[in-house]
Amino acid sequence: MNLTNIMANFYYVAAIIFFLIGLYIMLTHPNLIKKVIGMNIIDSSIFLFFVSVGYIEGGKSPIIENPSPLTEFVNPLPSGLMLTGIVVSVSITAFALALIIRIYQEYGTINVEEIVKIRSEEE
Amino acid sequence: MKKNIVAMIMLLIIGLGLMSVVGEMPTFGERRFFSEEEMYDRYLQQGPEETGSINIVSAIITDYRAFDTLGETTVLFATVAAIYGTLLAAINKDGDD
Amino acid sequence: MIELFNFILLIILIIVVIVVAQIRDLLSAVILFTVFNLILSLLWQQMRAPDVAITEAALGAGVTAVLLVATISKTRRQER
Amino acid sequence: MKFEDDIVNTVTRIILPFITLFGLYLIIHVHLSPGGGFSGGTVVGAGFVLFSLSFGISIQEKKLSHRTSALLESYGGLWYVLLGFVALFYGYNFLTNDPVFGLGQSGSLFSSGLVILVNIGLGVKVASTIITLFDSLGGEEL
Repeated sequence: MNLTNIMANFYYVAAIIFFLIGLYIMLTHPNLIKKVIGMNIIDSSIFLFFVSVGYIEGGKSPIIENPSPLTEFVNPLPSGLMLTGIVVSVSITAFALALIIRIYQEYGTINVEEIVKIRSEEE
Repeated sequence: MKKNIVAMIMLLIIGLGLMSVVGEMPTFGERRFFSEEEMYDRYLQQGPEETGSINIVSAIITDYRAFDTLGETTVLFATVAAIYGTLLAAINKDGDD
Repeated sequence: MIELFNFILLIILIIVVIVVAQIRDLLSAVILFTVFNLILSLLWQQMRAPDVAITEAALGAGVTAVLLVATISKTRRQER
Repeated sequence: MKFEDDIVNTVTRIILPFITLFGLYLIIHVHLSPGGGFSGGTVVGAGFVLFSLSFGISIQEKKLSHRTSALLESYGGLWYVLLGFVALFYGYNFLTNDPVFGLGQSGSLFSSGLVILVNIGLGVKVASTIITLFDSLGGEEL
């Protein structure tokens, strides 16, 4: 493990920290809306990782006004892929929220532990 | 409280594994490793002639990978259909009772 | 200079995420999550990905926050 | 969901045309500047969400009914598939751009045939999706 390399790659380290905190929120909080927020933070960490992989030092954004071989551009492929990923993450969030509203209508709570207690009493 | 400590230890192990991967990765912003590849050169050199769009990102998502975007519109349609199914089923069930 | 600016933005992002993990009020958590997404879109403009920045500011910050607030208004506000 | 406040209503009335115009600009200028069908459609849909937040969903229903929104969403996806099938009639692969649609002068507004046509359909579809999501998740009757 190379320590100076880790210090130079602090974007990747920040992406890993976001991933771990999002996973911590999803694991420990019993509230369902908090779990959805944690899932969104994990998504954002993945986007941060991919976009920072595509960056090139001193590059311009990939809009080619005057074509010349001297100009450097950042890699446009991770940007396009993550543009797709953002829309899919919003779709997943909306469906999860619809399920949460349905659960609240059925059980009267959105706390996982209380839902487990109610279900065990029903049986 | 015990659950939090177990989760912390687990996340620490996962974090150490991921951090070792970062230690082996090439430096941020360096051109040589990630970007000197065929697709990068192809998109940036022949993109404006082949698609007529000088914005390469929109050229990628709606011309080179248009089939991908078609699948994504299907995802959006499926989301709306699933939300209608989830929430309207409750109304119909209440009406029956 | 730009590196220092990005580093400060990342530090702010980490602080905001930790506060989101600790706070008990769900509405405050949603608002802090919106702040997180807006600062993230600023970071992507710094990384020369303006398409992703516009999409994140509109979809991630705007629509997700509106949907979350709509859900909280139908359920319970405090996390218990 | 309704928020009765004079300041919010007045500011919404002033700012709403500009939001919609900016969204349409993002959709139309997809091949020249950052933006595209997803972000522009989202901005247009967010303008409608702002309208229904400040004036109420029932008034927004009069402007754009549920049925129209659902039809727009379905026809947005259908428009995409039909543009793909145009290339099949000329003997090329599905969703081919170059020989089927004219490319035009690179850098002008009327260029890049398939890209701008697809993005108009995408913008309509995404905008109606956002409106439908908000109406179904935040409506009073549900």
